[in-house]
Amino acid sequence: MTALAEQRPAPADDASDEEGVVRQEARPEELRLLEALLFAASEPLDEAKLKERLPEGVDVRAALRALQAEYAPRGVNLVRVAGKWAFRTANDLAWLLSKDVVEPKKLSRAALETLAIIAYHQPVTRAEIEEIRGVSTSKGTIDVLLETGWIRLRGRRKAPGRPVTFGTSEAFLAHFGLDSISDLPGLEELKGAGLLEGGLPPGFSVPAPSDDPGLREDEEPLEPGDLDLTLGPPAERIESAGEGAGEE
Amino acid sequence: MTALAEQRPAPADDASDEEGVVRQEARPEELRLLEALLFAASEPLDEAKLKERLPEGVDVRAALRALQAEYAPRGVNLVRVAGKWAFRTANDLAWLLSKDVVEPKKLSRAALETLAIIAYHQPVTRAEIEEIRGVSTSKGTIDVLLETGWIRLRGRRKAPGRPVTFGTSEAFLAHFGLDSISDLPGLEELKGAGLLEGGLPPGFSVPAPSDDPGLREDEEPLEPGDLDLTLGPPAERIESAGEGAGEE
Amino acid sequence: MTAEDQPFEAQQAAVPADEPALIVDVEGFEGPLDLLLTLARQQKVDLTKISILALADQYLAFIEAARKLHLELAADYLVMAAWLAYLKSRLLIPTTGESEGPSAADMATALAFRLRRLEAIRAAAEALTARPQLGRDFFARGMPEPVTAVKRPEWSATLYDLLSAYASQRRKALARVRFAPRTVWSLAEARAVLERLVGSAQDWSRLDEFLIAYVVEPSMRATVFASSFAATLEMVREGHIEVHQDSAFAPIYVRKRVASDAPTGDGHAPMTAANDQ
Repeated sequence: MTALAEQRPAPADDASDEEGVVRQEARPEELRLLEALLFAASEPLDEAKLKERLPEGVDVRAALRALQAEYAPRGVNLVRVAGKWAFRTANDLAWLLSKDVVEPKKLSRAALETLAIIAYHQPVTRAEIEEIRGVSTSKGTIDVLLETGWIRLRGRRKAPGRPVTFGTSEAFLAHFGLDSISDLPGLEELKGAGLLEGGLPPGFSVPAPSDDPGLREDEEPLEPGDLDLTLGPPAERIESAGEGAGEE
Repeated sequence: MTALAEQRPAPADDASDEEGVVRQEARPEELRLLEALLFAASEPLDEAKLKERLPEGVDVRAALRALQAEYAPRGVNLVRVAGKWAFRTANDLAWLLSKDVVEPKKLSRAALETLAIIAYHQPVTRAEIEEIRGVSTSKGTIDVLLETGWIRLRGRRKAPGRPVTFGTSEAFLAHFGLDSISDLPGLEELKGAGLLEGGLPPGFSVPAPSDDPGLREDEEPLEPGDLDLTLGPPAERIESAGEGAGEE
Repeated sequence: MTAEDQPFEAQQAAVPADEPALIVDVEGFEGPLDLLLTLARQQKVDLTKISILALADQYLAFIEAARKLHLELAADYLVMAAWLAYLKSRLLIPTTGESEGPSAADMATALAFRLRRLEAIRAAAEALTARPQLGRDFFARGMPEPVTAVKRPEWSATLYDLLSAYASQRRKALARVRFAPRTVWSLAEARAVLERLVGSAQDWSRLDEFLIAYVVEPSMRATVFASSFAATLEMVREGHIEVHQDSAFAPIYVRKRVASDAPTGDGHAPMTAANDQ
C-alpha cells in the first residue's frame, strides 16, 4: 500500500489529502474509470463493451458525453470512430506528431544542365533554355529546380506568349559557395579548369551572368496567379520553395 | 509562473464550477501541446526531447508540473519514469484494467533473485551474483533476464578474467514504475545495514547501486563482439532492449 | 541438483518448521546457503543473534540424514558440510595464541553476514515484485500515435558538377548546331499563311495567336514573327488588312479590311499601319 501511494504522483504538496477528497467528489469516479479504460485500450471501444467493464449502474452514454466535453479543449480529444470511442490527438495538433526527415537527393544530369544554363544565361525563358540545350526540357526538370529553391521565377518576357523568365536565387549562391553570380567562371577559366577543351568554334562565348533582382527592359512583372500556375504539386512545392526562399 | 499557480488544484472547496470555467480559459496552450505529445508517445519522453518539440520559450518543467497536478486526480496520471515523463493509468485502477491482461510468463524464483541482486548491487558480475546467492547461476537465468530487456551488459570489470558486469536498463525502471534506481524499495534499509557491501568486513564504504550508463572506475567498455557472445537469441533481445531504450 | 527453477512451494513443503531436518528433500533448495538460511529461520531469532554453532549442527544433521537415505548430494553441499565441521571444531576449541588465517569468530560472522544478505535480497525481490507493474497493474496508452516522418528532400550538387555539366552541354549543343540547317520562314510562306488565316477573321484578332501553331519549335520563333510582321505590313500597304497596336510591345491586332471606307464601328479610330506608311 505504501508502494501504491508512492506511485501516485504527488498532486500538490500542500494538503493533498483533503484536496483529493474534495475533487474526487466533484468529478464522478466513473469518469476516472472511463478515461483509464479508453486510454489503455488497444482499439476503440463501443458503448456495450464499456458498459460491460464499468461497474453496474453507470450511465455510460452520459459519462462519455461528460468526458468528451472535458477533453474538448485539450490536446487530446475523445472522439467517436465508427461508432466506437477513442482518445485521439486534437486535429489542430497533427503537426506535433510529424517530423521532418531530411532526404538527400542528387540532381539529374538534365537538371544540372538546365540549372547551369539558367545561371549563366539568366533571365532566360524555357524556350531559350531549350534552344541552348537543343532538347526540350521536361516540366519535371523545372519543378525539381524550383523545389531546390535555387531558381526562381523572375517575371515575364515582353514577347509573344509572354513566357516566364527564370533566374537564380540567393539560395543558389549560398549552396554553391558563390559570393555573387559574377563569380561563376568565364570562358577562360572554364578552359583553364580543363572543362572546355579542344577547338572551340570562333565566336563561342560564355555569357557574363547577372542575377540583378530588378527586371530587365524586356521583362515585366509576374502577376499574382503566376506562382501557382507554373508550379508542380502545390502544397509541397510552396513549402520547399519557401524553405529555399527563406535564405533571401 | 502565474500559469502554474493557476493550474494547481483548487485550494479550497469554493465554487468548483465557476473555477472550472476559469481554468479552461486560462489553460495555456503549451499544456495542450504537452499532453498531446505525451499521450501520443509510446515511450516516456525526457525533458530535452519535449523542449525540442515544443515552441521556443516554453518552461517545460513548469508545464509538466502543472500537467501532473491537473491529472493527479484522474484515471490517467502523468508520472516520472526513469527520469522521463509518461502518462500511465492510475495504480488504483488495476482491478478495472487487468481483467483481460494475459499474464506474462512468470520469472522463476532464481531469476527474480538474480534480477534483484543486479538491481541492488549493480554493477555486478556473475561471480558476485553467485557469491550472494551461494549457488551457481545458470546461463539460462541470465538469458531470460536479458530477454526481458530489464538487464543489460554494462562493461567488463577491471579484474582478472575481465568478467562482464550487469546492470538494469530503462525498461526495468519503466516496468516497475521507478523514476530512478534510488527509488528501489527497501534500498535505504539495505544500505543502512551494510548489506550492499561486496567485501566481507563490513563498514568500509557503503556503495549504492548505480545504473548510470557511464562506467565506473573499475569497469571498462565491452568490445564489439561481446554482445553477440553473451546473449541468447540476439535479434529478439536487442529488439526488446530497444523498446526500453528506444526513445533516448 | 542446484535446481534453480524449482518452484518455491517445493522448498516450503520440504522442511516443516516443527520437524527440522527430518524430512529431507535437497531438491527443494537452491544451494547450501539457501538450506542454511532455511535452517536458520527455524531458530526463529534475529539473524544477527543466530547461533552459528547450532546452525552448523543442524546442517550436519541434515546432510547425515540425506546420506542415510542414499540421496545424491551435490558437491557444494558436501563442501559446505566440511567447512561447517571445521568451523564447529574451531569454535569449540579455544584459540591458542596467533593462528594463521581468519579467526573462527570472524568466519562465523562472515557466514552470518552472508545469510543476512541473502535474506535481505530475497525480501527486496519480493518488494520489487509486489510493486505495481507496467502492463499488469498500470498501463501505457494502448493506441500510441507514432510520429510520422515527413521526408524533406535536401538537394545537393557541387559547383564542379554544375560547371562540367554546363561546359560539356555547351560543346555538345555547339557541335550539333553547326551542322543544322538554318530554319527560315520566307516572306512568301508567311504571307500565304496570313492570307489564309486573316481571310476568315472579320474582327480584330491578335497576330501572335494566329501564329501559335507555327512557333512550337523554339528555333522557329524569331523567323516566324519577323517574316509574318513584314508580310503584315505589306498586306496593309496593299489594302488587304488593317493592323493596330496600342503601344510598344503591346499585342498586335489584325483584321481583314472592310470593303467600304466607312469609319470603324467600334468608336475609336485605330492607328493603322497604313497611315504610318
